[in-house]
Amino acid sequence: MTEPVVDIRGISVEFPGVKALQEVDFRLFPGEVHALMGENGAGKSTLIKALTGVHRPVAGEVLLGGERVAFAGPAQAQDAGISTVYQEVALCANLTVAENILLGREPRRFGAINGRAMRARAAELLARIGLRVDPRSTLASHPIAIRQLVAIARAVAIDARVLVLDEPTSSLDADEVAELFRIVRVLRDEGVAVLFVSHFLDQVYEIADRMTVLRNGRVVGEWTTAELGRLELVQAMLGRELGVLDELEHRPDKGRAGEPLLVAEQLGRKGAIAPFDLTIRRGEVVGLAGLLGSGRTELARLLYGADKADTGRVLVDGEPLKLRGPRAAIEAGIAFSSEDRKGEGLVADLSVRDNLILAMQAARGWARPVPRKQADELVAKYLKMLDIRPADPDALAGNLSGGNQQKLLLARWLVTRPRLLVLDEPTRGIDVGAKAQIQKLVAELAADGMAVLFISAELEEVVRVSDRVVVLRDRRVVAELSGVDLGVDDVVELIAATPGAEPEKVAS
Amino acid sequence: MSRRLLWPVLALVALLLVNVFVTPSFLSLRMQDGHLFGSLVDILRNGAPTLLIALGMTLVIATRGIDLSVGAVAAIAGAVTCTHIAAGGDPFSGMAIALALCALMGLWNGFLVSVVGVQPIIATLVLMTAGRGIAMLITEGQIITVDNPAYRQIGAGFLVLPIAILISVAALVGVALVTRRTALGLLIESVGVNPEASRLAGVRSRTIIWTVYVFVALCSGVAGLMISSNVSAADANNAGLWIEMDAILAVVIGGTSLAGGRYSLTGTLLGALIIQTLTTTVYTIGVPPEVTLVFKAVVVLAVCLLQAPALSRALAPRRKVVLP
Amino acid sequence: GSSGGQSGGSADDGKITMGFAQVGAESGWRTANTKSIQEAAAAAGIDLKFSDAQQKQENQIKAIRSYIQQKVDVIAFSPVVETGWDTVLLEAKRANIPVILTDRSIDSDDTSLYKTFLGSDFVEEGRKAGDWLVANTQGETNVVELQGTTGAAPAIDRKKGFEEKIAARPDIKIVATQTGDFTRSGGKQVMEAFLKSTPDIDVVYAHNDDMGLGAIEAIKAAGKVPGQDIRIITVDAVKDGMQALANGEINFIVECNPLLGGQLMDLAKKIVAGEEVPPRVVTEETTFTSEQAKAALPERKY
Amino acid sequence: MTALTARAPSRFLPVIATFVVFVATFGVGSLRYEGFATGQVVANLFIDNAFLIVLAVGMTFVILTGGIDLSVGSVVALSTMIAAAALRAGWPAWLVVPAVLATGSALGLLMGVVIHRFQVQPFIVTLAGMFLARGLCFVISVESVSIKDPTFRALATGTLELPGGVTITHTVVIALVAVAVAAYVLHLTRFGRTVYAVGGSESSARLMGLRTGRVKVGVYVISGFCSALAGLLFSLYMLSGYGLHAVGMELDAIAAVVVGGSLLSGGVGFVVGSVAGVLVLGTIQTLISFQGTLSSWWTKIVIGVLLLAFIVLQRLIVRRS
Ligand SMILES: Nc1ncnc2c1ncn2[C@@H]1O[C@H](COP(=O)(O)OP(=O)(O)OP(=O)(O)O)[C@@H](O)[C@H]1O
Ligand SMILES: Nc1ncnc2c1ncn2[C@@H]1O[C@H](COP(=O)(O)OP(=O)(O)OP(=O)(O)O)[C@@H](O)[C@H]1O
Ligand SMILES: [Mg+2]
Ligand SMILES: [Mg+2]
Repeated sequence: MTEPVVDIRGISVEFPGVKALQEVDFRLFPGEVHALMGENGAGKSTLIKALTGVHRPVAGEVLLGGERVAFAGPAQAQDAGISTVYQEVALCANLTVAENILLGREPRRFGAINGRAMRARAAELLARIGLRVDPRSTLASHPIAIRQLVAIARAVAIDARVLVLDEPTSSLDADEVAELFRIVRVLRDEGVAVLFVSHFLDQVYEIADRMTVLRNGRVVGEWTTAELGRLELVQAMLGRELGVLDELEHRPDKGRAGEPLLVAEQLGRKGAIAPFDLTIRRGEVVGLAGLLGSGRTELARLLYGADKADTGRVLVDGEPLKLRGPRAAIEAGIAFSSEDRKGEGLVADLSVRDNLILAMQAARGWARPVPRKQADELVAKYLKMLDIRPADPDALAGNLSGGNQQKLLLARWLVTRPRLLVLDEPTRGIDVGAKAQIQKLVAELAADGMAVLFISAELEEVVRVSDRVVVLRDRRVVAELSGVDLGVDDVVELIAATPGAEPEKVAS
Repeated sequence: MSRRLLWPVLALVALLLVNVFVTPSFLSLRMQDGHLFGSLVDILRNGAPTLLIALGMTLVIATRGIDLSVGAVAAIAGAVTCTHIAAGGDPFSGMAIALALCALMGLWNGFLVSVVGVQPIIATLVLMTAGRGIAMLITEGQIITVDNPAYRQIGAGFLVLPIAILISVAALVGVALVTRRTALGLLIESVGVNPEASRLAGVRSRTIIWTVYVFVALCSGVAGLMISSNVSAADANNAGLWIEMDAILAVVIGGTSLAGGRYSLTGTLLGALIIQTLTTTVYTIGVPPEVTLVFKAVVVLAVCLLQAPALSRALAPRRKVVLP
Repeated sequence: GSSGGQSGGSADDGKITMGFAQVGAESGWRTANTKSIQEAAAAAGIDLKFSDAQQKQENQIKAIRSYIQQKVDVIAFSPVVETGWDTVLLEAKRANIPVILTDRSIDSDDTSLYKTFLGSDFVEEGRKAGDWLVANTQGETNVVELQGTTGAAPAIDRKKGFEEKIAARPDIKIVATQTGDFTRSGGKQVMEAFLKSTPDIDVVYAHNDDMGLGAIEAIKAAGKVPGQDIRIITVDAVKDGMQALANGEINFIVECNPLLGGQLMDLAKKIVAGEEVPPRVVTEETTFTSEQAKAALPERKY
Repeated sequence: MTALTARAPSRFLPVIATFVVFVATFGVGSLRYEGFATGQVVANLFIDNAFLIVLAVGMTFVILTGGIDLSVGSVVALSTMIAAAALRAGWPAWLVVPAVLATGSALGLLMGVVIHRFQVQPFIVTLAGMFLARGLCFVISVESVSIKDPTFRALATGTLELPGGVTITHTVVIALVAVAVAAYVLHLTRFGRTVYAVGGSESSARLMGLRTGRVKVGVYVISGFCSALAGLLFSLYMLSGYGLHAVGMELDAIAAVVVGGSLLSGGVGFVVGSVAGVLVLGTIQTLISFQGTLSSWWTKIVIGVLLLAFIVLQRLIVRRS
């Protein structure tokens, strides 16, 4: 093989109290897709940030094309030909889609930015990844998944030697992933070195040529994809075997639901979702399936009162519930974990402990604090149960790795013991082990009588955990599937039934 | 004490040392008529109103807000009480009326911010302007002088130490206890760091925002009483003029970010003391009035530079550099 | 209610319209000044347009501009500062509107910009204070000075006049000087600091009564007797100051008379009628000692 | 109006709302006061607020990045002082103007560097800048210094005749040019777009590889430059230099920017909005002076009430659509 384009040698990165990376070696060759694998908190994102000059390593060196580099910031890395999509979509929501794609390299005429050319160029780049949104719309008006695609569009817009993708597919559907992979392959064949991070093993095996596995900030090893089977990979990542998935397949009580807990009658909101009927029973897991922009998040937000409905009503236990806002929902025993963990979930500057008890505390009111002892017990219990790392209650939530943040959010709602738990993409960016754990947890909660509304971009997962799947298309409920024989193929068929479900509907 | 507060403490000590150097008797205290007498006591007493307002301001800033109307509210409190006393009223009922009025002002600010959704700086600018007019309306533009021994106590009285500083410190301790023993502090910070996430977590942000604006208005009211009682007169035009800047500065020197979130009450205490010590220093060491402002600028800049994370990193024994 | 009828002008009803641009209401003195003008205008049957500049020169300029636009018969104003009036006064001159300055003068080479200046002389006030001290002290005298707002004209002039007079006496020394911003609390705070940093203060010279009153509080708190242990000289002679003077806590006050409404209206009438007026009219001002204050106090209006 | 607001993208709404409210107030004023709705009154709004417009332009840049600049009022005062003192010392006008502009920019640069390099909150740094600039005024001279320079005088007194007999001053032209240049820079240069990006999310902008440091320092330089320019306009308006000029003007500038629809948290706002904000504040002043009978305290109360009416109306318009 040729010389590596990126050669990281013995790099170590430390944060106060955390050794995030220790003597990590990593090589990236031109014309290959190299997957960086590891559990949540293994240090993948940190390695990427060390490479692109966001974090300064305490030891080790980075060679780019054979030359030693020490970037002072992402700008320099970009100039040197490293184009990056960071894990927490780093875009400016106040700007338009076009601007976000071309910021810093806008087409100019006579020194002035040429707005028309910029929109045209952006539209072209968006089309290239199969996303048809209006380049003039502000990014804030789009859901996380679209933002993720915009970030990808931005990254592939430049002629880079190295393309770094940190969990670019965490909220994407199969179609978008396919589109992305098509582009990645083209780039790879042109000789670009691609660093790819994902917790979806299928995707990794589909696209990657080689893999490096990290565990607890250290390199476990480097393999070609062909060398390492899935089970060995998982074992390398976790340092142990994984067995929960099989158990889940045989959930004994699947489909054994109780009384209706929540009934939505003709609930709807203009421009968000058409009026729909929905019944969720105790002990039942209802999955929402649909394409990007089909209205799943919208539906969930209406049930929680995060947005106000224009039409219809919600009954809980047969009693009409006035959903004036999240608080009313919480009082009725409904909890909602948002898909946008950075914007709508985590309170980044507060500690893990505070984040964990926030919802519980909010429900009790300020005058009745959660006793310190109880808080500590809860924190200890859930940190252990969800394996949140570092298991330090005083760490700042914003400093956790992406997957651990997601687990923390889930824990926040679990401590409130809701009757209906609405989970919007709860497994986004979560590693294989933890994902299985969460799925199992959902099954257990349902067995205990909790109702769960489960949204995920990963169809298999929805089908696996749900008793019943509600299919959305074009911001409208189109079907409900239930039964023991519920299969992925049935759902896919429904989702893609008419051409009306094409992604372009997202941009209307 | 956290590392972050180390530099403000050092700055305060440095300022005091400068004074001692120029006036060796600066730190000396003596008992006189049953109370302590000395420059340090003056600093505490004169700093008490700023400290009190800064205390309320800390909570407002923690919710991502700001309150520019504190000076005007302080002026109103003094004006109402003095007018009441001058008209033959009893000082206590006068103060009660004044504080009730201040609470109303706080409710108003809170209403504009949390219900109407006006940006705090503009919402409170309304009352900053109109409030001073109201204070002058009450006093008809005159300085209302009162001679009431009971009223004098709150601003100029002593229980060994100045009553004003006892009130402010009691308020500080009270707030520290209430916010840390209850969940108020947590909820305030959470609203300040991420309002949307807090809303979705079920935090009553509206009530919380309302509470802090009422609280800062009450603080300003009491501070206004101190200011006017200290000179036994209500000066609607000048009482509390620019005190909002001092209060905000105290909060910021104390390490609380104007972007909301984490706050430090100890920091605010230090900030308020630094500001007052600086003012007293100017008088004591005889800085000519023409260069007073330049002197203040240099000190303020020095304090915040020393505190700056970038600089303390550079000064600290070599540690790794972490960019946020 | 003042809708309509804003066009003013003397043509219709023969009533004189005066536009008065006041500095602000920053002190009791100023409020008394405003009141005097308003009352005198009502008494003289002059239609007064009044605006308050909130201590900002630009607002005063705007107000004068709007008076020019509204075509008033005469404009009067108390300049915030001495400089920077030429442009707007030139506009007034072009519009043939006579201008009267009150309270303080302006710094302009072109004296045709205004008809007359009615007011006190701040330097003279400082001199009067200095004269009294020179006449009433022997031997080493340590003076501390409480200045007005840094940069404000009265502060500069009262300092200048005072220094001029004591210059002849090397035994009178200003040992400390600091601004108290013309306020009581400012005066008190500064005096507190002086009492601790400066030994043997004999005399306090305060640029206005309010700061003097603040200083009295500080002196009392230090266990000294104002008026005896430390003598106090102030300027203005507002009611509270006169009361303190009568009580012997202040020793001498130089009057700065805000009640120039009557004189102003007379001048305005004469000017509108086309009569000649002297370019400089000094308001009737005096000085007070404790005895004089006791006598004058019952009739004081402000 | 509804049609207008319905078609415009939502981010222009606050600006449009400000203009609508401004026009509405003007309508009310002209119904109430004779001679209010003349072209000259509108022109005077610009003449009397030319310096504030320039100041608000600079402040817009800073606020768009999520910062704040409290020093502007003092830098205006310092600029008038430097100009007046230098002219008195016999410097020619063509030398004074660049010297003043350079001083303002240098102060801005200094503050920007401290803010960026040492990560100190803009509030403290610019507050120190505020003290420093005003302090330097008094160091130069405690008294006010009048400007007798013929060039300055000619510029100050000269007027331009517009169609309809309305006259404006040169300062208005300078202010409007500043607005146009600022709008160009903000919307049509990379620097300008980066300003918005930094305000939207500084960390994202950094991760996107933008030169955030340059922009963060740059906006303070721009604000310093604008303050100095505003100071020059102010010295033309006043024909004097004085340490107590423009006290509290930073609040006017911030208020104008915020009333004009910018968010203090950054990333949202337009220069034209700030101009509208200045006009709103100017109209309030004009209304007060046309009323002509308000006592000092009622003046303050009415200013507050009018400001309140403005922002509440603006909120209502923005919310309704
Ligand atoms: N700014 C920071 N301050 C302190 N600790 C940090 C910071 N950033 C990351 N860490 C810690 O470094 C470790 C590695 O985090 P990193 O984000 O690299 O994990 P990751 O492998 O990307 O995980 P995930 O799959 O969940 O994204 C974690 O323990 C995390 O808590
Ligand atoms: N034309 C458009 N302009 C702006 N935003 C749009 C447009 N079309 C769709 N959206 C966004 O798409 C979202 C609707 O998709 P929603 O998030 O409800 O669907 P979803 O099925 O949950 O998608 P996801 O898989 O991303 O969670 C809305 O948040 C809306 O803001
Ligand atoms: Mg990661
Ligand atoms: Mg969604």
